[in-house]
Amino acid sequence: MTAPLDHNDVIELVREPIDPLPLVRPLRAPEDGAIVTFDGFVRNQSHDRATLYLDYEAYESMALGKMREIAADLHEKYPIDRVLIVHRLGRLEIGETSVFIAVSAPHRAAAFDACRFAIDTLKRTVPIWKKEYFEDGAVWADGELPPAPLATPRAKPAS
Amino acid sequence: MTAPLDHNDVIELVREPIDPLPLVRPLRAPEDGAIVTFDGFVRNQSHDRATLYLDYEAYESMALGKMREIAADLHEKYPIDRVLIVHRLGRLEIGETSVFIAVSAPHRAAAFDACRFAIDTLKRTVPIWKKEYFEDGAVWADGELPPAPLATPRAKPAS
Amino acid sequence: MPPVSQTVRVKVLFFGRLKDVVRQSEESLYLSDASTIEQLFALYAGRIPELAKYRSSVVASRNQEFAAWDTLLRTGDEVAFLPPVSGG
Amino acid sequence: MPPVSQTVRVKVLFFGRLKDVVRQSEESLYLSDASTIEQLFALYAGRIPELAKYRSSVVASRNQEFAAWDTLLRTGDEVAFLPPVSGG
Repeated sequence: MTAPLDHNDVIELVREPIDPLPLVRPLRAPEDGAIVTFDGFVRNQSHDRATLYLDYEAYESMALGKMREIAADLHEKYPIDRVLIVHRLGRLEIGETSVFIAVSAPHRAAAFDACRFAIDTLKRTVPIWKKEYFEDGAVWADGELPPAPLATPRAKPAS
Repeated sequence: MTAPLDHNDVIELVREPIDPLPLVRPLRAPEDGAIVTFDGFVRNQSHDRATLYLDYEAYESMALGKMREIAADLHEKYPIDRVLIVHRLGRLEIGETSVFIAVSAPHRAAAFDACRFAIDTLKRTVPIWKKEYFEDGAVWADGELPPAPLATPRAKPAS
Repeated sequence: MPPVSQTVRVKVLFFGRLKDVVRQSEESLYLSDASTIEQLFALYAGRIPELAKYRSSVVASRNQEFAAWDTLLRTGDEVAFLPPVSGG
Repeated sequence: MPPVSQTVRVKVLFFGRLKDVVRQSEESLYLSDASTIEQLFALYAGRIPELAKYRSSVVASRNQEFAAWDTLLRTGDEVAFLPPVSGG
Protein backbone atom coordinates (compact mmCIF):
# COMPACT_ATOMS: atom_id res chain seq x y z
CA MET A 1 0.00 0.00 0.00
CA THR A 2 1.41 3.34 -0.99
CA ALA A 3 1.12 6.22 1.43
CA PRO A 4 -0.77 9.12 -0.11
CA LEU A 5 1.22 12.18 -1.08
CA ASP A 6 -0.21 15.26 0.47
CA HIS A 7 1.26 18.39 2.09
CA ASN A 8 2.59 19.29 -1.39
CA ASP A 9 5.60 17.07 -0.75
CA VAL A 10 7.88 16.21 -3.66
CA ILE A 11 9.16 12.62 -3.87
CA GLU A 12 11.08 11.65 -6.98
CA LEU A 13 13.49 9.25 -8.61
CA VAL A 14 15.41 10.95 -11.40
CA ARG A 15 18.10 10.06 -13.91
CA GLU A 16 19.36 13.57 -14.58
CA PRO A 17 21.63 15.68 -12.36
CA ILE A 18 19.82 17.12 -9.34
CA ASP A 19 19.67 20.92 -9.22
CA PRO A 20 18.70 21.79 -5.63
CA LEU A 21 17.78 25.48 -5.89
CA PRO A 22 14.56 25.24 -7.92
CA LEU A 23 13.58 22.25 -5.78
CA VAL A 24 13.96 24.06 -2.48
CA ARG A 25 12.37 27.39 -3.37
CA PRO A 26 8.73 26.15 -3.31
CA LEU A 27 9.18 24.72 0.21
CA ARG A 28 9.31 28.25 1.61
CA ALA A 29 5.91 29.33 2.95
CA PRO A 30 5.21 32.58 4.84
CA GLU A 31 4.55 30.71 8.09
CA ASP A 32 7.90 28.89 7.91
CA GLY A 33 11.16 30.05 9.43
CA ALA A 34 13.63 27.24 8.72
CA ILE A 35 14.70 24.90 5.94
CA VAL A 36 17.26 22.16 6.56
CA THR A 37 18.70 20.36 3.56
CA PHE A 38 20.83 17.26 3.18
CA ASP A 39 22.88 16.83 0.04
CA GLY A 40 24.49 13.41 -0.33
CA PHE A 41 27.02 13.15 -3.14
CA VAL A 42 29.63 10.79 -4.50
CA ARG A 43 32.88 10.63 -2.52
CA ASN A 44 36.16 10.01 -4.31
CA GLN A 45 36.93 6.92 -2.24
CA SER A 46 35.36 4.03 -0.42
CA HIS A 47 37.19 1.92 2.17
CA ASP A 48 40.44 3.57 1.03
CA ARG A 49 40.01 2.59 -2.59
CA ALA A 50 39.72 5.34 -5.20
CA THR A 51 36.21 5.37 -6.64
CA LEU A 52 35.79 5.96 -10.37
CA TYR A 53 32.03 6.33 -10.40
CA LEU A 54 28.87 4.78 -8.95
CA ASP A 55 25.86 3.19 -10.52
CA TYR A 56 22.54 3.30 -8.64
CA GLU A 57 19.61 1.03 -9.34
CA ALA A 58 16.25 0.83 -7.60
CA TYR A 59 13.14 -1.27 -7.32
CA GLU A 60 11.47 1.87 -8.53
CA SER A 61 7.81 1.34 -7.67
CA MET A 62 8.63 0.14 -4.16
CA ALA A 63 11.34 2.78 -3.63
CA LEU A 64 8.87 5.54 -4.46
CA GLY A 65 6.34 3.97 -2.10
CA LYS A 66 8.88 3.78 0.72
CA MET A 67 10.04 7.35 0.12
CA ARG A 68 6.43 8.52 0.30
CA GLU A 69 6.00 6.59 3.54
CA ILE A 70 9.02 8.39 4.97
CA ALA A 71 7.47 11.74 4.08
CA ALA A 72 4.15 10.71 5.64
CA ASP A 73 6.01 9.57 8.79
CA LEU A 74 7.81 12.90 9.02
CA HIS A 75 4.51 14.78 9.04
CA GLU A 76 3.23 12.52 11.82
CA LYS A 77 6.34 12.82 13.95
CA TYR A 78 7.40 16.45 13.54
CA PRO A 79 5.68 19.86 13.24
CA ILE A 80 6.96 20.51 9.72
CA ASP A 81 5.59 22.08 6.57
CA ARG A 82 6.92 20.36 3.42
CA VAL A 83 9.25 17.54 2.50
CA LEU A 84 11.34 17.04 -0.61
CA ILE A 85 13.15 13.76 -1.28
CA VAL A 86 14.85 13.23 -4.63
CA HIS A 87 17.12 10.28 -5.39
CA ARG A 88 19.08 9.92 -8.58
CA LEU A 89 19.61 6.62 -10.41
CA GLY A 90 22.10 5.50 -13.03
CA ARG A 91 25.75 6.43 -13.35
CA LEU A 92 27.02 9.19 -11.04
CA GLU A 93 30.45 10.80 -11.15
CA ILE A 94 32.48 11.99 -8.13
CA GLY A 95 30.84 15.02 -6.53
CA GLU A 96 27.44 14.45 -8.12
CA THR A 97 24.40 14.46 -5.84
CA SER A 98 22.80 11.05 -5.32
CA VAL A 99 20.16 12.16 -2.84
CA PHE A 100 18.77 15.53 -1.87
CA ILE A 101 16.38 16.05 1.04
CA ALA A 102 14.85 19.29 2.25
CA VAL A 103 12.37 19.97 5.04
CA SER A 104 10.70 23.28 5.82
CA ALA A 105 9.16 24.08 9.20
CA PRO A 106 8.13 27.01 11.37
CA HIS A 107 11.04 26.22 13.73
CA ARG A 108 14.48 24.76 13.26
CA ALA A 109 14.46 21.80 15.65
CA ALA A 110 11.72 20.00 13.72
CA ALA A 111 13.40 20.73 10.40
CA PHE A 112 16.71 19.27 11.62
CA ASP A 113 15.13 16.22 13.25
CA ALA A 114 12.93 15.47 10.26
CA CYS A 115 15.69 15.88 7.67
CA ARG A 116 17.97 13.57 9.59
CA PHE A 117 15.26 11.00 10.22
CA ALA A 118 14.51 11.04 6.49
CA ILE A 119 18.03 10.23 5.32
CA ASP A 120 18.65 7.71 8.11
CA THR A 121 15.40 5.91 7.27
CA LEU A 122 15.97 6.10 3.52
CA LYS A 123 19.32 4.39 3.93
CA ARG A 124 17.77 1.56 5.93
CA THR A 125 14.51 0.95 4.14
CA VAL A 126 14.36 2.21 0.56
CA PRO A 127 15.20 -0.46 -2.04
CA ILE A 128 18.03 1.29 -3.86
CA TRP A 129 21.46 -0.23 -4.47
CA LYS A 130 24.75 1.22 -5.54
CA LYS A 131 27.56 -0.47 -7.35
CA GLU A 132 30.99 1.07 -6.82
CA TYR A 133 33.39 1.07 -9.75
CA PHE A 134 37.14 1.04 -9.04
CA GLU A 135 40.22 0.78 -11.25
CA ASP A 136 40.29 -2.96 -10.69
CA GLY A 137 36.64 -3.92 -10.66
CA ALA A 138 33.24 -3.19 -9.22
CA VAL A 139 31.39 -4.22 -6.09
CA TRP A 140 27.90 -3.82 -4.75
CA ALA A 141 28.23 -1.52 -1.73
CA ASP A 142 27.70 -3.01 1.70
CA GLY A 143 24.29 -1.98 2.85
CA GLU A 144 21.71 -2.45 5.51
CA LEU A 145 19.12 -5.20 5.55
CA PRO A 146 15.74 -3.50 5.89
CA PRO A 147 13.61 -4.65 8.81
CA ALA A 148 10.89 -7.02 7.57
CA PRO A 149 8.11 -8.84 9.40
CA LEU A 150 9.38 -12.08 10.90
CA ALA A 151 6.13 -13.95 10.38
CA THR A 152 2.73 -13.17 8.98
CA PRO A 153 0.22 -12.27 11.66
CA ARG A 154 -2.00 -15.21 12.50
CA ALA A 155 -5.24 -15.46 14.41
CA LYS A 156 -4.48 -16.33 18.02
CA PRO A 157 -6.06 -19.49 19.38
CA ALA A 158 -9.03 -18.70 21.58
CA SER A 159 -8.01 -18.82 25.23
CA MET B 1 41.04 37.44 20.86
CA THR B 2 39.66 36.42 17.54
CA ALA B 3 39.91 32.81 16.45
CA PRO B 4 41.90 32.46 13.24
CA LEU B 5 40.00 31.57 10.10
CA ASP B 6 41.45 28.55 8.42
CA HIS B 7 39.99 25.50 6.66
CA ASN B 8 38.76 27.92 3.94
CA ASP B 9 35.70 28.65 6.04
CA VAL B 10 33.49 31.57 5.06
CA ILE B 11 32.16 33.78 7.90
CA GLU B 12 30.31 36.92 6.90
CA LEU B 13 27.90 39.64 7.92
CA VAL B 14 26.10 41.05 4.88
CA ARG B 15 23.46 43.67 4.17
CA GLU B 16 22.27 42.31 0.84
CA PRO B 17 19.98 39.31 0.23
CA ILE B 18 21.74 35.98 0.77
CA ASP B 19 21.95 33.76 -2.30
CA PRO B 20 22.83 30.28 -1.02
CA LEU B 21 23.82 28.43 -4.19
CA PRO B 22 27.11 30.20 -5.03
CA LEU B 23 27.97 30.06 -1.32
CA VAL B 24 27.51 26.32 -1.01
CA ARG B 25 29.18 25.19 -4.22
CA PRO B 26 32.79 25.76 -3.04
CA LEU B 27 32.21 23.63 0.09
CA ARG B 28 32.09 20.51 -2.07
CA ALA B 29 35.45 18.74 -2.11
CA PRO B 30 36.14 15.35 -3.74
CA GLU B 31 36.69 13.69 -0.35
CA ASP B 32 33.31 14.91 0.95
CA GLY B 33 30.04 13.05 0.73
CA ALA B 34 27.55 15.24 2.61
CA ILE B 35 26.52 18.86 2.96
CA VAL B 36 23.91 19.92 5.50
CA THR B 37 22.51 23.43 5.28
CA PHE B 38 20.36 25.50 7.58
CA ASP B 39 18.40 28.41 6.13
CA GLY B 40 16.73 30.63 8.71
CA PHE B 41 14.30 33.15 7.28
CA VAL B 42 11.69 35.64 8.40
CA ARG B 43 8.37 34.13 9.52
CA ASN B 44 5.13 36.02 8.95
CA GLN B 45 4.24 36.04 12.63
CA SER B 46 5.72 36.11 16.09
CA HIS B 47 3.76 35.15 19.23
CA ASP B 48 0.57 35.24 17.13
CA ARG B 49 1.10 38.80 15.95
CA ALA B 50 1.52 39.43 12.22
CA THR B 51 5.07 40.54 11.50
CA LEU B 52 5.60 43.32 8.95
CA TYR B 53 9.38 43.07 8.75
CA LEU B 54 12.46 42.67 10.94
CA ASP B 55 15.49 44.82 11.49
CA TYR B 56 18.74 43.14 12.55
CA GLU B 57 21.66 44.94 14.14
CA ALA B 58 24.96 43.56 15.37
CA TYR B 59 28.02 44.44 17.36
CA GLU B 60 29.79 43.65 14.15
CA SER B 61 33.41 43.18 15.20
CA MET B 62 32.45 40.96 18.12
CA ALA B 63 29.79 39.11 16.12
CA LEU B 64 32.32 38.19 13.45
CA GLY B 65 34.76 37.08 16.15
CA LYS B 66 32.13 34.87 17.79
CA MET B 67 31.05 33.40 14.45
CA ARG B 68 34.69 32.56 13.69
CA GLU B 69 34.97 30.92 17.12
CA ILE B 70 31.95 28.79 16.31
CA ALA B 71 33.58 27.64 13.08
CA ALA B 72 36.83 26.85 14.92
CA ASP B 73 34.86 24.91 17.55
CA LEU B 74 33.12 22.89 14.87
CA HIS B 75 36.44 21.77 13.42
CA GLU B 76 37.60 20.70 16.87
CA LYS B 77 34.42 18.81 17.71
CA TYR B 78 33.46 17.15 14.44
CA PRO B 79 35.22 15.47 11.48
CA ILE B 80 34.07 18.05 8.95
CA ASP B 81 35.56 19.78 5.95
CA ARG B 82 34.31 23.36 5.57
CA VAL B 83 31.96 25.75 7.33
CA LEU B 84 29.95 28.64 5.95
CA ILE B 85 28.10 31.05 8.26
CA VAL B 86 26.49 34.14 6.78
CA HIS B 87 24.19 36.46 8.73
CA ARG B 88 22.32 39.33 7.19
CA LEU B 89 21.79 42.70 8.91
CA GLY B 90 19.37 45.57 8.31
CA ARG B 91 15.75 45.37 7.24
CA LEU B 92 14.45 41.94 6.18
CA GLU B 93 11.05 41.17 4.68
CA ILE B 94 8.95 38.03 5.29
CA GLY B 95 10.60 34.98 3.72
CA GLU B 96 14.06 36.58 3.41
CA THR B 97 17.02 34.63 4.78
CA SER B 98 18.53 36.07 7.95
CA VAL B 99 21.12 33.35 8.50
CA PHE B 100 22.53 30.64 6.27
CA ILE B 101 24.84 27.90 7.53
CA ALA B 102 26.39 25.05 5.57
CA VAL B 103 28.79 22.32 6.63
CA SER B 104 30.50 19.80 4.37
CA ALA B 105 31.95 16.53 5.63
CA PRO B 106 32.94 13.08 4.44
CA HIS B 107 29.97 11.60 6.31
CA ARG B 108 26.52 12.86 7.15
CA ALA B 109 26.41 12.53 10.94
CA ALA B 110 29.18 15.08 11.46
CA ALA B 111 27.62 17.48 8.95
CA PHE B 112 24.24 17.32 10.72
CA ASP B 113 25.73 17.65 14.22
CA ALA B 114 28.01 20.52 13.26
CA CYS B 115 25.34 22.47 11.39
CA ARG B 116 22.96 22.20 14.30
CA PHE B 117 25.60 23.08 16.86
CA ALA B 118 26.47 26.13 14.78
CA ILE B 119 22.97 27.61 14.69
CA ASP B 120 22.23 26.70 18.33
CA THR B 121 25.47 28.36 19.46
CA LEU B 122 25.00 31.37 17.20
CA LYS B 123 21.62 32.04 18.73
CA ARG B 124 23.04 31.92 22.25
CA THR B 125 26.36 33.71 21.86
CA VAL B 126 26.63 35.97 18.82
CA PRO B 127 25.82 39.63 19.56
CA ILE B 128 23.07 40.21 17.01
CA TRP B 129 19.64 41.61 17.84
CA LYS B 130 16.42 41.75 15.92
CA LYS B 131 13.61 44.25 16.24
CA GLU B 132 10.21 43.00 15.16
CA TYR B 133 7.90 45.47 13.45
CA PHE B 134 4.14 44.95 13.73
CA GLU B 135 1.11 46.99 12.62
CA ASP B 136 0.95 48.63 16.03
CA GLY B 137 4.58 49.07 16.96
CA ALA B 138 7.96 47.41 17.28
CA VAL B 139 9.69 45.35 19.94
CA TRP B 140 13.15 43.94 20.44
CA ALA B 141 12.76 40.17 20.22
CA ASP B 142 13.17 38.13 23.36
CA GLY B 143 16.56 36.56 23.27
CA GLU B 144 19.07 34.57 25.22
CA LEU B 145 21.58 36.04 27.61
CA PRO B 146 24.99 34.76 26.50
CA PRO B 147 27.00 32.95 29.15
CA ALA B 148 29.71 35.24 30.51
CA PRO B 149 32.40 34.69 33.13
CA LEU B 150 31.02 35.25 36.64
CA ALA B 151 34.25 36.71 38.01
CA THR B 152 37.71 37.41 36.69
CA PRO B 153 40.16 34.64 37.52
CA ARG B 154 42.34 35.58 40.50
CA ALA B 155 45.58 34.13 41.81
CA LYS B 156 44.80 31.60 44.51
CA PRO B 157 46.36 32.21 47.92
CA ALA B 158 49.40 30.00 48.46
CA SER B 159 48.41 26.94 50.50
CA MET C 1 5.02 -36.52 -6.49
CA PRO C 2 2.07 -34.85 -8.21
CA PRO C 3 2.82 -32.10 -10.73
CA VAL C 4 2.68 -28.49 -9.57
CA SER C 5 -0.95 -27.47 -9.61
CA GLN C 6 -0.13 -24.18 -11.40
CA THR C 7 -2.92 -22.19 -9.90
CA VAL C 8 -0.83 -19.28 -8.56
CA ARG C 9 0.90 -16.94 -11.01
CA VAL C 10 3.53 -14.60 -9.51
CA LYS C 11 6.04 -12.13 -10.83
CA VAL C 12 9.50 -12.47 -9.27
CA LEU C 13 12.17 -9.74 -9.20
CA PHE C 14 15.82 -9.82 -8.19
CA PHE C 15 17.96 -6.78 -7.44
CA GLY C 16 21.58 -5.83 -6.80
CA ARG C 17 23.94 -8.75 -6.26
CA LEU C 18 21.04 -11.22 -6.35
CA LYS C 19 20.31 -10.21 -9.91
CA ASP C 20 23.96 -10.92 -10.77
CA VAL C 21 23.73 -14.36 -9.14
CA VAL C 22 20.42 -15.34 -10.71
CA ARG C 23 21.43 -13.71 -14.02
CA GLN C 24 17.99 -12.32 -14.55
CA SER C 25 16.04 -9.50 -13.00
CA GLU C 26 12.45 -10.53 -13.61
CA GLU C 27 10.38 -13.59 -14.31
CA SER C 28 6.74 -14.70 -14.20
CA LEU C 29 6.01 -18.17 -13.03
CA TYR C 30 3.34 -20.53 -11.73
CA LEU C 31 3.41 -22.05 -8.28
CA SER C 32 1.40 -24.60 -6.40
CA ASP C 33 -1.50 -23.22 -4.47
CA ALA C 34 0.01 -23.06 -1.00
CA SER C 35 3.48 -21.71 -1.79
CA THR C 36 5.21 -19.32 0.55
CA ILE C 37 7.90 -16.79 -0.24
CA GLU C 38 10.35 -19.13 1.47
CA GLN C 39 9.40 -21.94 -0.92
CA LEU C 40 9.72 -19.61 -3.90
CA PHE C 41 13.24 -18.69 -2.82
CA ALA C 42 14.07 -22.38 -2.31
CA LEU C 43 12.87 -23.07 -5.84
CA TYR C 44 15.49 -20.64 -7.19
CA ALA C 45 18.15 -21.90 -4.77
CA GLY C 46 17.49 -25.38 -6.16
CA ARG C 47 18.26 -24.11 -9.64
CA ILE C 48 21.17 -21.87 -8.60
CA PRO C 49 22.96 -23.34 -5.58
CA GLU C 50 25.03 -20.16 -5.00
CA LEU C 51 21.83 -18.31 -4.16
CA ALA C 52 21.33 -20.34 -0.96
CA LYS C 53 24.22 -18.66 0.82
CA TYR C 54 22.50 -15.25 0.46
CA ARG C 55 19.36 -16.40 2.25
CA SER C 56 20.29 -14.79 5.58
CA SER C 57 21.07 -11.44 3.96
CA VAL C 58 17.94 -11.11 1.87
CA VAL C 59 14.60 -9.59 2.66
CA ALA C 60 11.52 -10.27 0.59
CA SER C 61 8.71 -8.03 -0.48
CA ARG C 62 5.24 -8.79 -1.75
CA ASN C 63 3.48 -6.10 -3.77
CA GLN C 64 6.06 -3.49 -2.80
CA GLU C 65 5.79 -4.13 0.94
CA PHE C 66 8.35 -6.00 3.05
CA ALA C 67 6.93 -9.43 3.76
CA ALA C 68 7.61 -12.35 6.09
CA TRP C 69 9.09 -15.51 4.60
CA ASP C 70 6.02 -17.52 5.55
CA THR C 71 3.72 -15.27 3.50
CA LEU C 72 1.40 -17.33 1.30
CA LEU C 73 1.45 -16.17 -2.31
CA ARG C 74 -1.65 -15.37 -4.32
CA THR C 75 -2.15 -15.02 -8.03
CA GLY C 76 -1.01 -11.66 -9.31
CA ASP C 77 1.50 -11.10 -6.49
CA GLU C 78 4.76 -9.37 -7.27
CA VAL C 79 7.55 -10.81 -5.13
CA ALA C 80 11.01 -9.28 -4.94
CA PHE C 81 14.18 -10.53 -3.27
CA LEU C 82 16.19 -7.62 -1.93
CA PRO C 83 19.80 -7.63 -0.74
CA PRO C 84 20.91 -5.07 1.88
CA VAL C 85 19.99 -1.64 0.54
CA SER C 86 22.63 1.03 -0.09
CA GLY C 87 20.84 4.09 -1.37
CA GLY C 88 21.54 7.60 -0.18
CA MET D 1 35.32 63.07 47.40
CA PRO D 2 38.34 63.59 45.15
CA PRO D 3 37.65 64.21 41.46
CA VAL D 4 37.87 61.27 39.06
CA SER D 5 41.54 60.79 38.32
CA GLN D 6 40.84 60.44 34.57
CA THR D 7 43.63 58.06 33.84
CA VAL D 8 41.61 55.36 32.11
CA ARG D 9 40.01 56.09 28.75
CA VAL D 10 37.40 53.60 27.56
CA LYS D 11 34.97 53.36 24.69
CA VAL D 12 31.46 52.27 25.71
CA LEU D 13 28.87 50.72 23.42
CA PHE D 14 25.18 49.97 23.93
CA PHE D 15 23.09 47.69 21.74
CA GLY D 16 19.49 46.67 21.21
CA ARG D 17 17.04 47.89 23.83
CA LEU D 18 19.89 49.29 25.94
CA LYS D 19 20.74 51.69 23.14
CA ASP D 20 17.10 52.84 23.14
CA VAL D 21 17.21 53.39 26.91
CA VAL D 22 20.55 55.20 26.96
CA ARG D 23 19.65 57.06 23.75
CA GLN D 24 23.15 56.69 22.40
CA SER D 25 25.09 53.80 20.98
CA GLU D 26 28.69 54.84 21.60
CA GLU D 27 30.71 57.11 23.84
CA SER D 28 34.32 57.57 24.93
CA LEU D 29 34.94 58.52 28.51
CA TYR D 30 37.53 58.71 31.27
CA LEU D 31 37.30 56.68 34.44
CA SER D 32 39.20 56.52 37.67
CA ASP D 33 42.09 54.12 37.68
CA ALA D 34 40.51 51.14 39.43
CA SER D 35 37.09 51.10 37.77
CA THR D 36 35.35 47.86 37.02
CA ILE D 37 32.73 47.13 34.37
CA GLU D 38 30.18 47.04 37.21
CA GLN D 39 31.14 50.59 38.22
CA LEU D 40 30.95 51.78 34.64
CA PHE D 41 27.42 50.40 34.35
CA ALA D 42 26.52 52.04 37.67
CA LEU D 43 27.77 55.35 36.31
CA TYR D 44 25.25 55.16 33.47
CA ALA D 45 22.51 53.88 35.77
CA GLY D 46 23.13 56.96 37.92
CA ARG D 47 22.50 59.16 34.89
CA ILE D 48 19.62 57.08 33.52
CA PRO D 49 17.71 55.42 36.39
CA GLU D 50 15.67 53.22 33.99
CA LEU D 51 18.89 51.44 33.01
CA ALA D 52 19.26 49.89 36.48
CA LYS D 53 16.34 47.53 35.98
CA TYR D 54 18.14 45.92 33.01
CA ARG D 55 21.20 45.03 35.08
CA SER D 56 20.21 41.38 35.55
CA SER D 57 19.56 40.87 31.85
CA VAL D 58 22.75 42.38 30.51
CA VAL D 59 26.10 40.82 29.80
CA ALA D 60 29.22 42.87 29.31
CA SER D 61 32.11 42.47 26.94
CA ARG D 62 35.58 43.90 26.97
CA ASN D 63 37.46 44.07 23.68
CA GLN D 64 34.91 41.83 21.96
CA GLU D 65 35.04 39.09 24.59
CA PHE D 66 32.40 38.39 27.22
CA ALA D 67 33.73 39.72 30.53
CA ALA D 68 32.93 39.40 34.21
CA TRP D 69 31.41 42.41 35.96
CA ASP D 70 34.41 42.73 38.26
CA THR D 71 36.82 43.15 35.33
CA LEU D 72 39.16 46.10 35.90
CA LEU D 73 39.24 48.43 32.94
CA ARG D 74 42.40 49.61 31.22
CA THR D 75 43.00 52.49 28.91
CA GLY D 76 41.97 51.72 25.37
CA ASP D 77 39.41 49.11 26.38
CA GLU D 78 36.21 48.82 24.41
CA VAL D 79 33.35 47.89 26.70
CA ALA D 80 29.92 46.89 25.43
CA PHE D 81 26.67 46.24 27.28
CA LEU D 82 24.68 43.56 25.55
CA PRO D 83 21.04 42.63 26.09
CA PRO D 84 19.89 39.03 25.39
CA VAL D 85 20.93 38.21 21.84
CA SER D 86 18.35 37.29 19.19
CA GLY D 87 20.24 36.64 15.98
CA GLY D 88 19.61 33.71 13.72
